Amino acid sequence: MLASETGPIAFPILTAIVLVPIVGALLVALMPKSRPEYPKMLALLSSVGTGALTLWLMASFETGDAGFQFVSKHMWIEPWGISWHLGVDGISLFLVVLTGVLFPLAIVGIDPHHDGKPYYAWLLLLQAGVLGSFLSLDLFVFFIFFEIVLVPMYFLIGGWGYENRVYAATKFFLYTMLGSAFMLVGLIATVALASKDLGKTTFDLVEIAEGANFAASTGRWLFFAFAIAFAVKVPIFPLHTWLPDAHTQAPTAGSVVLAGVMLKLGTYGFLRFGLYLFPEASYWSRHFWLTLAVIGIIYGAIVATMQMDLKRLVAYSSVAHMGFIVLGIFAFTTQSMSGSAIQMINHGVSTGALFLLVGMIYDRRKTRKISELTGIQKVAPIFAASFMIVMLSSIGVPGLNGFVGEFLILIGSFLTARWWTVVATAGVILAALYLLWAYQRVFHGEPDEENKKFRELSLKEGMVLLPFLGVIVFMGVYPKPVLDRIEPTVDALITHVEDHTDYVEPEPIVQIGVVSEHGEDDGEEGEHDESEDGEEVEHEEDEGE
Amino acid sequence: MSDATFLEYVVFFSAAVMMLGGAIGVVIFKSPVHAALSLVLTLFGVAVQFVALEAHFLAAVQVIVYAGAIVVLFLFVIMLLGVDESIDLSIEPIPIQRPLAAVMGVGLIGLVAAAVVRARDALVINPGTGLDVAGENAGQDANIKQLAENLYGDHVFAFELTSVLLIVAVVGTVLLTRKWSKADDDSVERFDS
Amino acid sequence: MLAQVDTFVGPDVQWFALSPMLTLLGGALGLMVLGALTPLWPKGLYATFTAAIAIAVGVLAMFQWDDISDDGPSTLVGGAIAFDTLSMFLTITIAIALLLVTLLTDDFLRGTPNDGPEIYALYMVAALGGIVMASANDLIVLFLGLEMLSLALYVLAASNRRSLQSAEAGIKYFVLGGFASAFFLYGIALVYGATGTTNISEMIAVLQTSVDVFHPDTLALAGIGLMIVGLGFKVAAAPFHVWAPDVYQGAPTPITAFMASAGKAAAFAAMLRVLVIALPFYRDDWRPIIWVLALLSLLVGSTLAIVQNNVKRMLAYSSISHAGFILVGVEAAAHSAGEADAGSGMPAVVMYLMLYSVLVIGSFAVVAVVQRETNGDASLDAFKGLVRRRPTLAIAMTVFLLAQAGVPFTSGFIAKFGVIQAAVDEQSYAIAIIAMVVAVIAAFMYLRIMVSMWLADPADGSQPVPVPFLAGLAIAAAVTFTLVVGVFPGWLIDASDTVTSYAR
Amino acid sequence: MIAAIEPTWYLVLASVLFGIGAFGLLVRRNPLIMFMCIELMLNAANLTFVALAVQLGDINGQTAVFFVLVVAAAEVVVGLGIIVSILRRSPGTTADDLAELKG
Amino acid sequence: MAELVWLIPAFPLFGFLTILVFGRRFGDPFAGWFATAMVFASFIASVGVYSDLLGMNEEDREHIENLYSWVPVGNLQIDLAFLVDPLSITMCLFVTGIGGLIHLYSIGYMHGDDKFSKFFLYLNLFIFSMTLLVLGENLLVTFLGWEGVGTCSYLLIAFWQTRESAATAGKKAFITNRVGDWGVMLAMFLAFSTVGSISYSVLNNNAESGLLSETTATGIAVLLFVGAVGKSAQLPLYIWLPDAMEGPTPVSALIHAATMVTAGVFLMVRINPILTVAADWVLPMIAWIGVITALFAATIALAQTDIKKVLAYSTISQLGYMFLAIGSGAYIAAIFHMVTHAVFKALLFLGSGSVIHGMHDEQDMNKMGKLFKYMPITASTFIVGWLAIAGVPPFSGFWSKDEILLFALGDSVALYVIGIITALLTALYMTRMVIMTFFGEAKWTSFANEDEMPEVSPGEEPVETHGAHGEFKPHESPIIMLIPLVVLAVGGLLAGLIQLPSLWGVPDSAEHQLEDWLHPDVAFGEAEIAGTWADDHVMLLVIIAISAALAGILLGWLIYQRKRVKAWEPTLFANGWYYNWAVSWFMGNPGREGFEDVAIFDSKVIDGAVNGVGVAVREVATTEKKTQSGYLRQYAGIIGIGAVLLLGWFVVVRGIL
Repeated sequence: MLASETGPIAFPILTAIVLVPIVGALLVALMPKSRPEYPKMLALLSSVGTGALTLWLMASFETGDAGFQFVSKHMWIEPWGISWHLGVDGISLFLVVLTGVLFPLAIVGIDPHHDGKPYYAWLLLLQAGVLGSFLSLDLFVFFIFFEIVLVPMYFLIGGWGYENRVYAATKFFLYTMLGSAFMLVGLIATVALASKDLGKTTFDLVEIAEGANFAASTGRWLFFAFAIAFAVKVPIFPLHTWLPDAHTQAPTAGSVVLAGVMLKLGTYGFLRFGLYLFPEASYWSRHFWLTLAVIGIIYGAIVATMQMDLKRLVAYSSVAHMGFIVLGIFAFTTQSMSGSAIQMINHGVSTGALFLLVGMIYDRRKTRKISELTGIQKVAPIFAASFMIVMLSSIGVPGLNGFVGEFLILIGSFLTARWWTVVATAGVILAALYLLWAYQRVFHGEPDEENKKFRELSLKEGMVLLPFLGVIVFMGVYPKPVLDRIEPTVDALITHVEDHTDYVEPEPIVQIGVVSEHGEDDGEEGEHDESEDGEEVEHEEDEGE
Repeated sequence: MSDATFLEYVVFFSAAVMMLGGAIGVVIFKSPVHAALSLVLTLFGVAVQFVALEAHFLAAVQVIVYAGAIVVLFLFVIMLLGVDESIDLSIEPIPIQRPLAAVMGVGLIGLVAAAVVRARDALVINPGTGLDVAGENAGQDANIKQLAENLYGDHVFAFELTSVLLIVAVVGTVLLTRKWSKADDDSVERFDS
Repeated sequence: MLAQVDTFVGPDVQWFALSPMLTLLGGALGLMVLGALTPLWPKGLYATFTAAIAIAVGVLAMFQWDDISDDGPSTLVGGAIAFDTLSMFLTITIAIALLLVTLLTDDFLRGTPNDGPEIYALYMVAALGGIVMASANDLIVLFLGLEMLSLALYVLAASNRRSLQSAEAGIKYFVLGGFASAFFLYGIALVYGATGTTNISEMIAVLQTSVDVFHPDTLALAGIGLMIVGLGFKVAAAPFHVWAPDVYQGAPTPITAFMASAGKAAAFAAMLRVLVIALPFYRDDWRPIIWVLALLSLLVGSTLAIVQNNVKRMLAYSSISHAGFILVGVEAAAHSAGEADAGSGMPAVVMYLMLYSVLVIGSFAVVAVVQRETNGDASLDAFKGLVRRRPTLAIAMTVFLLAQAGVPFTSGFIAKFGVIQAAVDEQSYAIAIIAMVVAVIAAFMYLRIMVSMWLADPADGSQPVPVPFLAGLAIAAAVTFTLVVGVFPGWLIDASDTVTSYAR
Repeated sequence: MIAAIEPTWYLVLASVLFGIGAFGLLVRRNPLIMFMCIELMLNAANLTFVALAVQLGDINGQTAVFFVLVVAAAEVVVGLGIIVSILRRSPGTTADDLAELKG
Repeated sequence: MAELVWLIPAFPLFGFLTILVFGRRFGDPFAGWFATAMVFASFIASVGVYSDLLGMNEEDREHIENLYSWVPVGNLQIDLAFLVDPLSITMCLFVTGIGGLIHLYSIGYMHGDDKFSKFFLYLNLFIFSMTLLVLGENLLVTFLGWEGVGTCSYLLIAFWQTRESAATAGKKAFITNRVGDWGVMLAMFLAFSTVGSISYSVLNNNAESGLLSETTATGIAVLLFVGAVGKSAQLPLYIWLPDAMEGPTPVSALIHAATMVTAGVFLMVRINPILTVAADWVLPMIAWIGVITALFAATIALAQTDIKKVLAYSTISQLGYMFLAIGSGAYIAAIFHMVTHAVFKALLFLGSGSVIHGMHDEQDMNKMGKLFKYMPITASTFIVGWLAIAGVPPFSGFWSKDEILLFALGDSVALYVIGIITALLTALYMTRMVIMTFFGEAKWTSFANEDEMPEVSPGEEPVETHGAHGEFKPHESPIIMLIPLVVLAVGGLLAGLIQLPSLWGVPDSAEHQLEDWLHPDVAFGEAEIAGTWADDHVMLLVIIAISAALAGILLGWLIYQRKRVKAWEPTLFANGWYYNWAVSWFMGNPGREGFEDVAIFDSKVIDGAVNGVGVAVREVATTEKKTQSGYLRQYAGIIGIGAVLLLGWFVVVRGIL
C-alpha cells in the first residue's frame, strides 16, 4: 500500500473534502421522517463544512506552484493498478472552491417544495461527485465520479423538477451516459496502450501523461473517445440539446449546480484529460474545436434571443458562454487558457446567480414565460437591480467578472486563431441583445395586475445573493489573486503541449522604440536587444507599483 | 460379391428403411398412437444397426429401454389422458412455419451430411483402446465386458451421475403430479408467477 | 474370468475433493428422505437446512481453493472432473445463488402444496448439475450435468400448478430445452468422431499433437456448431434466447431468479470449458460466431427490454443483454484461448457471472416481494410509488437496477469494466464500444422502472408492502454485496485472475 | 465387387434421422409427438456415437450411448410429467394453444 | 499633486457608493446636493492637477499613476493606471466642470421625481466612468470607462423605464454602442498581438519611433474609429442618439451632448500618432464620414419639431465637425470645438429643459412661441447658445468652427465647402428653433398639458384643456436651474478665448493657448498648415464663415419670423432620410425571421435528431416484438434456423471453402 500526503496541511484534506458530503448524505438519509427540519440543518452543516475546507484549501494553496498540491495517493484496486489519487492545482483549485461555496448557498437559498430529506441527500451526493471529479488524478477515479454525478442529478430533476421533468431527466441521463460510454472504452484503451510504454498497468493520470507516448493516429482516436464525453457535458454545439431541457425542468438548485459547476466538468475534462493526456491530438484537432466553439457562441446567442421561456434563455446563453471557454482552451495561449480557467468560475457565479433569480421569479409568479412578466422593476427595484448587475456581468461589462474572462480568452485566442476570434467577439454584441431584450420585457414597462403583487427581495434571498454579487464585482475589479494562482499551471500545461508538438506559443514582446526619424523599418519583429530593453522597462514599471 | 457384404447391405438398408420410415411415420401420422408405434419401428431399426455395428449390448438395451419402457410410457400416457384424438395436419396456423421447417430440416441434413462426407478421409485413426468384438480373441461377452470396464472405470463418475438424474426424475414427477386440493386456492395465488 | 474381474481396478476417488458435490447430493437425498419420513417438519426448516448445505458447499469450496492454489489444478476420478479454481469459483457462485434463492423461496411456498422438501431438493440437484457442468472435464459428464440442471429447472418452472403461465413456461422450456440438448449431444458425437475422445484433456492433447492431420475438419467444425447451439440456448444468447422471456415471466419468481443466476453461470462455465479450454485449436473458427452472438444478444435484449411493461419480462430481456456482455468477455478470452497467458477474458467472465448472479437474484427478490402484495402482478404499475409504500425496498431495487445499468460504486460497474477491459486488451474495440452504447439503451429500461418507483404516485388504496424476514435478509445481503464489491473489488479481481490456470 | 459399408453411411443415415426429427418437432402440434421427435433426434446421436465408435475402434462411444439412454429415460419421465400436468387440466391442448406468454 | 489624480474619479465613486447605500435615506433634495458636491470636489481635484502640470515645463507634463496590476497574465500586463497629461486633464476639467453644473441643474429639474436619489446615483457613476475613460493609461482602462458610460447612458435613457419608448431607446443605445465596442476590443487584441501592450504610451511611442508597421497601425486606427463612430453617433451608427432624447433632459445635456458622445473624438486624438502612421486613406475616410454626417444631420435638424430632437441632430452634426477636424489632422481644433461645443450645447439643452419644465413637459415647438416674455433668463441664455453654435463672433462656436474649417481647407476644398454649407444650415435650423420657441406667436394657449407627473411622456399627445381648467401660463424655472444656465452662457461667450487665431487685434500672448498646452500630445500627428494657401488667407476665410452664419440667421428670420419665404421642410428630412426606419425594418423583419429560423432549426432538426434516435429504437423494438410470438414451434424454428446458419458458417465457410 503506497500512501503519501504532501502539502502544508498534514491530514488528507482533499479526501476529507470528498468524504464529508458523502457522510452528510448518509446521515441525512438516516434522519427520522418525524423531524422534517433536521435534514436541512444537517445538509447545511455538512455543506458549510465542505465549503470551509475548500476555503482553507485555497488559503493554504501555494501560489506560483504549477504542480499538484495536497496530493494524496493510496493504492485502491491493486490488480488493475488503480489508486485513490487526489490532487489540486491552479486550474482545479477555484472550481473546487466554487463547488464548495455554491452548494451551501443553494441549500440555504432554495427550499424544495416537498420531501426535503431525499432532496438534501441527493444534493450532497451530487456535491461529492463533482468535487471528486475535480480532484481526482486517476483516470478510473475520475471516471467513476464523472459518471456517478448523473444519478443524483437525475433524481433531482426527475423528483423536484417541473412539468416535463421525467423527459428532461431521462434525456440528460442517457445523453451524458452515451458520451461517457465512449470515454470508458477510450480510457481503458489508453491504459492498455500506455502499459506497453510504462511496463505496468496503471490508471494514474500523471504517470500516463508523462510516461506514455502514443502514436499520432492512436492518440487522436483515444482523444476523440474522451472528447465526445466532454463535448456532451460542456455542451459543444451540436450536442447541446439536452441542456435547455435539463436546465429548464430542473429545480432551481439543480439548475444552479448544473450551470455553476457541472458544465465545467466538460471544459475541465478537456484541460485535464484532453490536453494533458493527448497534447498532440488536441493540438492537431484544434481548428475543429475552435470552429464548433465559435458556432456555439453565435448559435447559442441567436437561439437564446428567440426563447419565450426565461430559463431556456439563460440555458442557451450558457451554450454561448461555454463556447467562449472552449475557444480559449483550444487557442493554446497563456492568456486564453487562463481566461478559460477563470471564465469557468465567472460563468459559474453569474449563471448560477441568474438561475437563482429566475427561480425566485418562478416562486413568486409560478411562470417562466417572458410574455407573462412585465414591469417588475417598478414593484421590486432591488430585485431588479440585483438582476441587472448579474445580467451586466453575463453580458461582459468591464468592471464585472464576466469581462475579465472573456477579454483574456479573446485577446489570447487572437494570437493563434485570429479569424475565429473576430467572429467570436461579435458574440459579445448578441449577448447584449438577448439579455437586454429579455430584461426590458420582464422588468421594464408598467406592471399588470399579476405582476403588481410581485414580492420584493426578502432579507434571506438578499443574503444568499450578496456573495454572488460580491464575487462578481471583486473578480471584475481585482482578478489578480486568482490569475496568479491559475497562471503557473496553465504555463506548465502549454509547455507540456509544446514539448509534444511543434507548437510554439506566440509571445508578443513589448518594445519601447527610440523616437527617431529613420525608424521606418517594419517594427513587428524588432531587434533582440530592443526586446530586452522592453522587458526591463516592464519590470521597472512593475516595481513602480 | 461376398455373401457377407451382401448380407450387410441387406441388413443396413432394411434397417435404414425401418428407421426412416418410422421417423416419417412419427411426423405424418395423425394419431399419436400410430406415431408412437412408428417410433417403435425406428427404435428397432436403430437397434438393428447397433447389432450390425457389433454393439450387441447396446442393441439389447435399446430394445428393452426404449421400445420396452419409453414407448410404453408414451402409449400409457396417451391412453391415460385419452389425448389420442388426431389433429388435422392439413392446416398450419402459423404462417411460413412449414417452409421454415423444410428449410431447416434440409439444411441440417445437407450440412451435416456434407460435413460427414467431407471428413471421411480425415477421420482420426484410433487413439483409443480398440474394440474387442465378439467371436474374436475374447468370449461372446467381450463387448459387454469391455463396456462394463469402461463404464465402471473411466466413466464411473458419469455413471453415478445417472443415478442423480433418475432422482431428479423421481422428485420431479412427485412434485408435478401431487394433487392440489381446492383448499389451497386462495393461498396459492401469492406463489403465482 | 473372475481373475479378470479381480484385475479390474476403478479409478481412485478423492472424496474430499468431491466434497462440495457430495454435500449437495447428500443434502438433496437427506432432505427427501427426512421429508418423507417426517412429514410434519416445522415449516422453514427445509429452507434452513438447504441454506446450511449451501453455506457448507461454499466453505468447502474455499478450503479446496487453498489446496488448489497450493498443489495446482488436477483432474479427478479418471479425468472426469477438473479440479481447478475455475470450477471452485463457479461452485462458490452457485452456492451463493442457492443460498439467496433458498432464503427467498421459503416464504413463497408457505401454504402451497409445494411447501415440501421437493423444491429444495430440486434446487440442490440443479445446483449439483451446475457445479458438474462447471467442473466437467469430459463432454459426457458435462452433458449429464447439463441434463441434471435442465431437468430440475423444467420441473421447477412448471411447479406452480395453479398458474397456467407456469405450466406454459414449463412445457416451453422443456420442449425447447430437449431440442437444444439434442443438438448439443449430436455435436458432442461429431466432435467425438473428429477427435476420438470425449475427454477434454485428451482432446487438447490430440488436437495439439496432430494439428496437420486434419484441418479443416468439417466433422469437428460441424460438431462445434451444434454444441454452440446447445450452449447458446442455455445461456440465452440471441438467436437462441427465444425461450428466455416467456420462461422467466411464466416461472415462479424465485425460480426465475435461480435460472437467471445459477443456470446462466453454469451454462457459461460449460461454454468456457467446451470452447475456450477444450477447443482453442478451432478458436478462429468459433470466435466470430461468439462475436455475432454477443452483438445480437446485446441488441435484441436491450431494445426489446424497453418496450415491455412487465418487470419480470424486462429483467428477462435485460438478462439476455447481460448474456451479450458476458459473451463479449468470452470473445476476448477466445483471442488468447489455449495460450500460456490466457488473457483477462476468463476472469472477467467468471467475475461478471458471480456479480450478476447476486444482482439478478436481488432484483427478482424485490419483484417477488412486491408480487405478494399485488397478487402476482409484476407490471410497472405494481411498482408505482414503491418509494412511498416501502422506501427500503425501493432503494434496494434502485441499487440493483443502477448496478445492472453499470453505474459506478456498484458491482455492476466493476463487472462491465472488467469485461470491457478484457475486450479492449484484445483490441476488439468495436464490440466493446457497441456494448457500452447498447448499455445506454438498456439503461433507459432501468430508468423506466425507477421512474415508476420514485416519480409516480402509488395507486390509491395500495398498502405498504410487507417484507418477509428471510427474503429481506436475502435482499439486504445482495445489496451489501453489490455495494461492497462496488467499492472494494480488489480481492474479487485477484481471485478471478487465478481461473486462467485451469486443469488441462 | 462393391465396397463394404462404411461408417460414413451410418453417419449420413443418422443425420437424416436427426433432420426428420427436427422437422417433425416444428410441424407437429401435439406435445407428445413433438417429444417423440426429440427422441428421434437423440437416437440419431446414438447411432452416430456407435458408428464412430466402430470407426475409431473406441469403446467410449458406446458408453456414451448408454448414458444417453439413461438421460432419455429421465427426460421422458420429467417431460411426460409436465405434459400430463397440462393435459390433465385441459385435454387436447396443442403447442399452439400455449401462447399466452409473448411479446 | 499629479499623483493624487486618483482623487478625480475617487470622489464621484465615493458619491456613487454612498448614495447606493444611503440614497433613500438622503432623499430629495439632499442626495442631489451630495452628488453635486462630489462632482465639484472632483472638479477641484482636476484643477489642482491642472495647476500642478502648469507648474512643470512642457516635456515632463506626462505622469503615469499606477494604482494596481489589474489583469496580469503572461506577457499581457495590464495595470489600472492613469495617464496624467494635458489632454486628459483638459477633458477632466470640462467633464467635471460641466458635469457639476448639470448636477446642480438636475436638483431642480428632477425635483419631485420619486426616483430622485437613483438619478444622482447614476449621474455620479457616469462621472466616475467618464473620468476613468479620459484618464485611462491604456486602452483597457479607457474601455472600462467607455463601457461604464455606455451602461450609465443605458440606465439613464431608460430612467423612466415604465415608458416603453424609453426602455427601447436605452436598449437600442447600448446595443448600437456594442457594435462599436466590437471594434475597440479587436483593436486591443490587434495591438497586443503585434506590439505586446495596449498602453497608450507604448503604442504611441511605437508609432512615433516607426516600430509600428503601417498595416498594424491602419488596423488599430480603423477598428478604434469603428468604436468612435458608435460612441460619437456618426454615420452609420448614429441612430441611437436621437432616440436617446427619451431620457431626462439633464442626461441629454450631460451624456448625449457634452461628454460621452465626445469620447470617440477624444480617443482619436489620444491615438493620433497611430492615425498618422496608418495608411493614407484612413484620415480622409474619417474626415469624409465626419463632414457627411455633419451635413446629413443638419438637414434632418432642419425639419424637426421636437425641441430636443433638433438639438440631438445638431449634436450629431457638430460631432461630425470634430471628426472632420480629426480627419484633417486638426486635433487641437477638434478638442477646441469639443470644449466649446460641450459648453454651448449643454447650455442649449439645459435651456430647452428649462423650457420644457416651464411648459409642463411639452417638447413640441409647434406648441410654443413667445416664451421670451415668460422666461426671460432662459431665453437670453438660450440665445447666447444659439449665436455660439451658429458661429457668430465673438461667441465661442465661431472660433472653434473657424479653426476646423481652416484645416479642412488645408486638406481639401470639397471638405471645406460642405463644411461651410453645414455651417449655414446650422445657423438656419438654430434660428428656426429659437424663433419657434421664444418668438413668433404663442401657440400654447390652445394646447396645454397640465399633467405634472414627470414620468408622463413629453411629446406624447397632450391633454386638451379647452378652458376646462383655467388659464395656463408658462413660468420661469427655479433659480437653481438658472444658475447653471447663466454660468454656461458666460462660458459660451468666452470659451473661444482659450484658442484665439492669429488675427489682427489679438495679442500674441493670447494666441493659441490651447495649442501650446496640448502640444506635447499632438505634436506628432498635428497637420502643418503654416504656409498653405488657407493659412495665408485666414482673413478671407473668417469673412466667408461669418457671412455664412449671418446668411443662415437672416434666412431663418425671413422664413419663420417674417414669413416672407415659404418654409421648406421636406418629409425626407423630417424622417431623417428614412435611415432609422430602414434599419429598424431590417432588424424587425428579415433579421428577426432569420433568428426565428435558427431557433426552429434547433428545436426541429438538432433536437429532433436526438429524439428521433429514441423513436427509431422504439420502432425497431416493436417490430422485433412480433418475432416473439409466443408459439413454441416458431421458437423452435428460430433456433433451428440459427443452427442451420451456424452450421453453414462452420461447415461451408470455414470447412469447405
